[in-house]
Amino acid sequence: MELNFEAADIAFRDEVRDFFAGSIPEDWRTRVRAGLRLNPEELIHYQKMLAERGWGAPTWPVEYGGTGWSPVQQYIFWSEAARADAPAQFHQGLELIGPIIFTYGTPEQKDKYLPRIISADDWWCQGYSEPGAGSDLAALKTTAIKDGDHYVLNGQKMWTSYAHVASHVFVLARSSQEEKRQRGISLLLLDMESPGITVRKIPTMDEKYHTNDMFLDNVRVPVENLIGEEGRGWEYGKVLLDRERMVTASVAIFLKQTISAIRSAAARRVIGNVPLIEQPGFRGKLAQFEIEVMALQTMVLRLMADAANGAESGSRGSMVKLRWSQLTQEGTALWVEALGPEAMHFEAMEGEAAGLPSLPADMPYAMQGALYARVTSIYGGSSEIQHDIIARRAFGL
Amino acid sequence: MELNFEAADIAFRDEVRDFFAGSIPEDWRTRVRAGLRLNPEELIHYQKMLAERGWGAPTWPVEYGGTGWSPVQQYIFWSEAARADAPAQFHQGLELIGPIIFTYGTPEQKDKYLPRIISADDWWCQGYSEPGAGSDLAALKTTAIKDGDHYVLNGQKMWTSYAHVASHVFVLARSSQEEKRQRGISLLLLDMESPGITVRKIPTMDEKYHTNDMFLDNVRVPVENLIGEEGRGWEYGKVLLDRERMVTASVAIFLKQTISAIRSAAARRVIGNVPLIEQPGFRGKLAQFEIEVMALQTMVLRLMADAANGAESGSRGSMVKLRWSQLTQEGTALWVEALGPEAMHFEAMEGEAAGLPSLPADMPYAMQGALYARVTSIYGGSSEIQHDIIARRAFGL
Amino acid sequence: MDFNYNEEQQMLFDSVDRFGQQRFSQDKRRQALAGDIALNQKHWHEMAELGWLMIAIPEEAGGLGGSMADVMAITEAMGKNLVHYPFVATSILAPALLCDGSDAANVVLDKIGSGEAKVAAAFLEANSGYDLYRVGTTASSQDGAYVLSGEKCHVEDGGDADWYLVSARTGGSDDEVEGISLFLVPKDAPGLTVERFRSIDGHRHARLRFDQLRGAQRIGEADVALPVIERGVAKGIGAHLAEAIGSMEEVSRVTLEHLKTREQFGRPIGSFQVLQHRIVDMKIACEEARSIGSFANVHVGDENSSAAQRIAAAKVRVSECGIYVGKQAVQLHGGLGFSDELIVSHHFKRLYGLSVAYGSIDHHRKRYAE
Amino acid sequence: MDFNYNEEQQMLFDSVDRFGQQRFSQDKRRQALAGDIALNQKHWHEMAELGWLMIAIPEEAGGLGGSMADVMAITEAMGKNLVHYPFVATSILAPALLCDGSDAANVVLDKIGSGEAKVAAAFLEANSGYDLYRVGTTASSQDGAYVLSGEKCHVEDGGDADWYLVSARTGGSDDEVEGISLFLVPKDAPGLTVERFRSIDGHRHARLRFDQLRGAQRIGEADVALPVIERGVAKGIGAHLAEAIGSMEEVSRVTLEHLKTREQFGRPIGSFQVLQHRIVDMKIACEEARSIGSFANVHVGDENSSAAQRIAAAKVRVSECGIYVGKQAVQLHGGLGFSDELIVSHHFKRLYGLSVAYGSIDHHRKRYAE
Repeated sequence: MELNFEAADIAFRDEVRDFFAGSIPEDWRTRVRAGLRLNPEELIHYQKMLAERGWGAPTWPVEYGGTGWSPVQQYIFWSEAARADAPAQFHQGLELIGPIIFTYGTPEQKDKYLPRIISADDWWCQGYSEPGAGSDLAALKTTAIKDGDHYVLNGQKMWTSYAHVASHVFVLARSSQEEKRQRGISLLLLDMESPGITVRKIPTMDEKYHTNDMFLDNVRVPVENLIGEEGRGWEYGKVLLDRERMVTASVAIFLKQTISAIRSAAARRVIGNVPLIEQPGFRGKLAQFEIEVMALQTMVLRLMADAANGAESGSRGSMVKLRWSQLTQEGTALWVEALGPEAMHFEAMEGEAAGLPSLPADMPYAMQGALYARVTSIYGGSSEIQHDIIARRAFGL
Repeated sequence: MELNFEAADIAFRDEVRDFFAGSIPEDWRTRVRAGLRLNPEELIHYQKMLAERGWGAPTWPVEYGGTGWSPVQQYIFWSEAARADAPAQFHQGLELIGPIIFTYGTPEQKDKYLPRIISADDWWCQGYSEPGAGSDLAALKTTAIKDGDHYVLNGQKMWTSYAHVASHVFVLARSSQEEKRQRGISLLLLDMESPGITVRKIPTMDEKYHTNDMFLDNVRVPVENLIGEEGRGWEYGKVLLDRERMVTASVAIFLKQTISAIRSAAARRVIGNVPLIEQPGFRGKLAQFEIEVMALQTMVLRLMADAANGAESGSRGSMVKLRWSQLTQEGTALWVEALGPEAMHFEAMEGEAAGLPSLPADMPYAMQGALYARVTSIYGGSSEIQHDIIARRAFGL
Repeated sequence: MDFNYNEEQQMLFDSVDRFGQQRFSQDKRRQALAGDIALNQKHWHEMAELGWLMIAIPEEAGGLGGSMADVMAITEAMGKNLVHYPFVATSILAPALLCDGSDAANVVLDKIGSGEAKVAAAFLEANSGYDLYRVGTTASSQDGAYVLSGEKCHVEDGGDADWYLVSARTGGSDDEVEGISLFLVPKDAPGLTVERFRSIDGHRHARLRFDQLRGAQRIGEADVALPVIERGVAKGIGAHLAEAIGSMEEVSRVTLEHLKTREQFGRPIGSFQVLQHRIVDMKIACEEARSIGSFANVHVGDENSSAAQRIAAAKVRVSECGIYVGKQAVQLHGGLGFSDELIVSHHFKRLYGLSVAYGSIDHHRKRYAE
Repeated sequence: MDFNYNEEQQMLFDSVDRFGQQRFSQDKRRQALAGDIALNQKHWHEMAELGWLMIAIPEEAGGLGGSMADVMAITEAMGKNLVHYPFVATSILAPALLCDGSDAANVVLDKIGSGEAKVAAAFLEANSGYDLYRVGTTASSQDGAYVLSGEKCHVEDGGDADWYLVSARTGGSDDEVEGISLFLVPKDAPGLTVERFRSIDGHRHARLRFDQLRGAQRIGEADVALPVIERGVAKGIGAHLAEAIGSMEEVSRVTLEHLKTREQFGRPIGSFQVLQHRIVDMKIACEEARSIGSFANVHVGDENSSAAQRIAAAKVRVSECGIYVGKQAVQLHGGLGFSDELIVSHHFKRLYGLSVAYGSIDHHRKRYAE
């Protein structure tokens, strides 16, 4: 058992810390702490900033433009990013389709797409879910019929997050009807400019524009945009299972930001003459939250250390996802609580009246973060599905 | 909506309160507050005391020696008993077999058994569960083979609580093998003195003697001890479902006793110069417990009021059981916490050393109560089974 | 003893329920929420015509003198249909405060009952938490008139109010229970600045600043307004409890429906045991809320400490149950639950809003323990 | 970075595990628990022979000078097999306190290492809560010797101790951090009354009274013992964390086995989704506990506040996880879980005992927040 960072790791940490020092604008930091995604332009700006430094793809191998960092280095990188209130990188290109392309893609596909993911010249979104195929993805109905050197796609995708800003989308579609529902599904890369794609906003309860219905109406996709073999798209998703720990691990590390946000709100809010943060009841709740975050982050650290030592993560990626969504929900709710009744002031109706002190900068982001947090236990496999998966994988139940 | 007691109810309350005033010995009260059952002799004494006053069977009709009280009167009676730290009456005769006898029994059975339940001259225990038939009671294997004017019983019962003190036991046994497992089960009344009955203690984690294995080895039971018709014993249990609310309602009311116990322990224990009960953290937890108890007791009150108005209880009996077991677990644990490290002093090893102040009277009962409380979410249909039942009955799921 | 509505109360519930179903169906609700002023005004006048706005106004002041059970019948149906108007602030809380029999109060009560005016209570300040006795706003007497100075940071449902009922200090120091008086201030009074905010649940709140505001009308006796304020707020809370009960039962019903109809993996998701147990826990939460909520409302506003303790307890538990039910309703609906298009997330947001209106869970737990 | 035991630590774990499996199988455990003194003494001497009792004694004092990771390997295996002897009190906590290099201390360390003596720390008093700085017991200097007066209400694992390490006040007032000294007192010292108690988990505790007890041996410098005491207790907690981890993982394993083999309604109960999710939550609790428990142990006993905070945090979370796992293990075993015959309830009781040893969850959460 050896839980101290080595000297090289500490040097690396200092390097990263230097890089982040002062690099994140204040108005980003407030929203980041709320667990809110920055606007696409801001995320693109951030990704370019990292790419310029050579750090655009922290989890990718060097040969594809990645950093080749060890898991412990990745942990350090994310910890420092979190510490600086930097955002998490937008993951659909970097963590979802990128790894599939560099694992199963043709040389042409790799050359064409990978560099532009890192440089943020392309923005990818995911076309998997459908109205009747949410948790049960294998029930998808979108068809891809071969017609010469094209596939023709028809169907409706749902929950295609950021389709309204994306340049590309990767789509699972049924290229043949087979007995076993998972067979006959192919994975295709689409340019969002392709004729026949319509995107319609799905309004969500946090009143932010994240996600969409995407209608595919005779969309023609060149056959060279097929990933791997026709009908085996379902399998390619599996590469993501092993990488899942990277996505969840990185976001879990960012919970430290929520802690700072709560602390700062609770220090500002005075009841009687005592700041909320000094009142035993609130202190106890905050301490409990911090302790649970510490437990989760040590889980992540252990996962990364085991990965560095070549051990399987087992179902621990799912466990981190589960606990992270619980904690992000609890943390944002605690932040709302710390802000007091004014946290409900979601939007000024007639602008700021002259002479009144403006609201603290973290309203209404705290509330928006708390609302957004509800979906974290739904997307990417709901908490119920995660439990099912762990029971099956880890216990054979 | 009318939630005030009527004048007659208030007069009744005063009458009950007078009865209980000073009638419960101090050493009973401590154990009762711990949620522990008194010893059999004590419970018999208590039952005789009530019977003498004409209150031996608060939930039975007058014709069978009951009080004929309305549900609201029952609620008042139990509230006053709880207030006086009186114990709950032992329920296996009064609430489990008694109502079955007065509903399905022969006139001879009624005359023979009912008065002796009220007078506590008989003590009944229940022979239902078996090693392979716990939650799944219909899997029971004990056989009852007719042989002339007797049934001959063979098999093993488990969790026969108080079999070691009981004079009688009511047993479910298979009198024929039928397709539908619930058919062919008969309900029989046995004298514990019958040859062939062996009782063996099951040691339990609270180190109190509650429960037993009971072996039936060619036990001969006269046919007149069959309840109702042969093979229909399963159905007779149903009468209990509607009465279940009475048992759970009455025990839920007794949670007030746990509150007094916690309060008194937390007032005694001083940390620094501040009694625990004045420390915000503990105060908050106790308040939360009291509030949840209040919510449960208003559920009970509403259930009783609806029952008095002739409405069905639906699944609310199961809901009360569920919440009660949670709260009795939380309450006893909170009591242990209030007592501090010495709550772990379960048994003196070498007696009291001279000159040392003895431990408070509620140790080790608090700990024993907390351990015993674990079984409350298991017996009488585990919490998981209760959820299943409610989902099916209330929602048709 | 009877926890059920009597016949008249049931009729009242049914009529509000019909009103809600007709005017707040999913599509119409979005229009109303979008801030269509004419539409909202029309609804409000309909509510006045049906007599609901005067339910809690005493008969001697020209109202209906309804009981809290009558009020519950109305607000439960409003909760069920997510009627997002400031009914509780205007028609329950304000009348409880405007009880001094003065002409000034009676004029306002009249206008409340007829739907001509909305009123909100301005009690909370930046450093007051939810404690009603922490009043820093001052009302000093100058030339026979009161001059108000200070700020109120959150005025529940104050966004569309025509009058504000304001607690201000006429004596004592910041955290003393004595020395608090109650004032009536019209929204256009010189020296009053109002900042308005939309909340997540469609309610509209406000912040106020009093800058040497002159001519505020005192309601009731000077210095001893705190008990009146506390009992008034208790009634507002009591009405909100029923609203929460209506909302959580409705969203549970909708969720059960979803479990029975939505299919995944070739079967209704309601066949999954974990989801079955979840909906059972939601149902138990509803039962708890209804029981303790009704019970606490019996003596709400009585001048004794056990009545205050009961309402605090009910506020804690109903809020907890409501939040739980709202969250689980969203969760069991999956992505659909997160969308704004289904009513589910609207219930969640209202239950969230209700859980902090007139005091958070922690605040009321502490009050209970005191 | 590596969270796993190295080869030597794994061997240590395996050897303790073997010891436990051979001597604490279900039937033998009941005999040992029944208080068979000769048997317990035999076990203790075996443990001494294997060198475990001197693992934490510094090399310069004749011990093995093991790391906390070495200690964890031992106590985790003890937790797995529910070895109920006072190993942590005697062999981890006491050596951390007996660190002044004095002859008196070294004599005791020798006897600890050789299994000839057991030692327990007497810190808590009736009004101290779990706060180590609240010391009312006094040690006044008379004729060149210390005289101890006072009471210690709970001495963890003090039931079979031959010596007690006692905190007493040589200066300052009751709740001051300065003025506390540490004393060594043999169990048969005149003026010492010992009351012994069996706990639910087989451990044996004590209460002590000092009635003008003369001749207590001071360990370390006068008045400044508190930091030594706190760091020593932190090590005891660190060792307990691993014990809890061993226990909760084992009882989870047993429960999973039960889910796979026990049948109800014609199928293994592990096929019920609700029970599947429950065992998953137990597993997650084990993962959390192992991660934070190992992490906090790295720097345990270091003289900085973040080390103290980490151990407090780990103590909170591991205790919560342990209690959760223990309760669910009992619940999922149904009636069998409540019986004393299965090992399941024994794990639950030990996890309960561990959760309060050297400070309750609330105490450590508060410490963390300070």
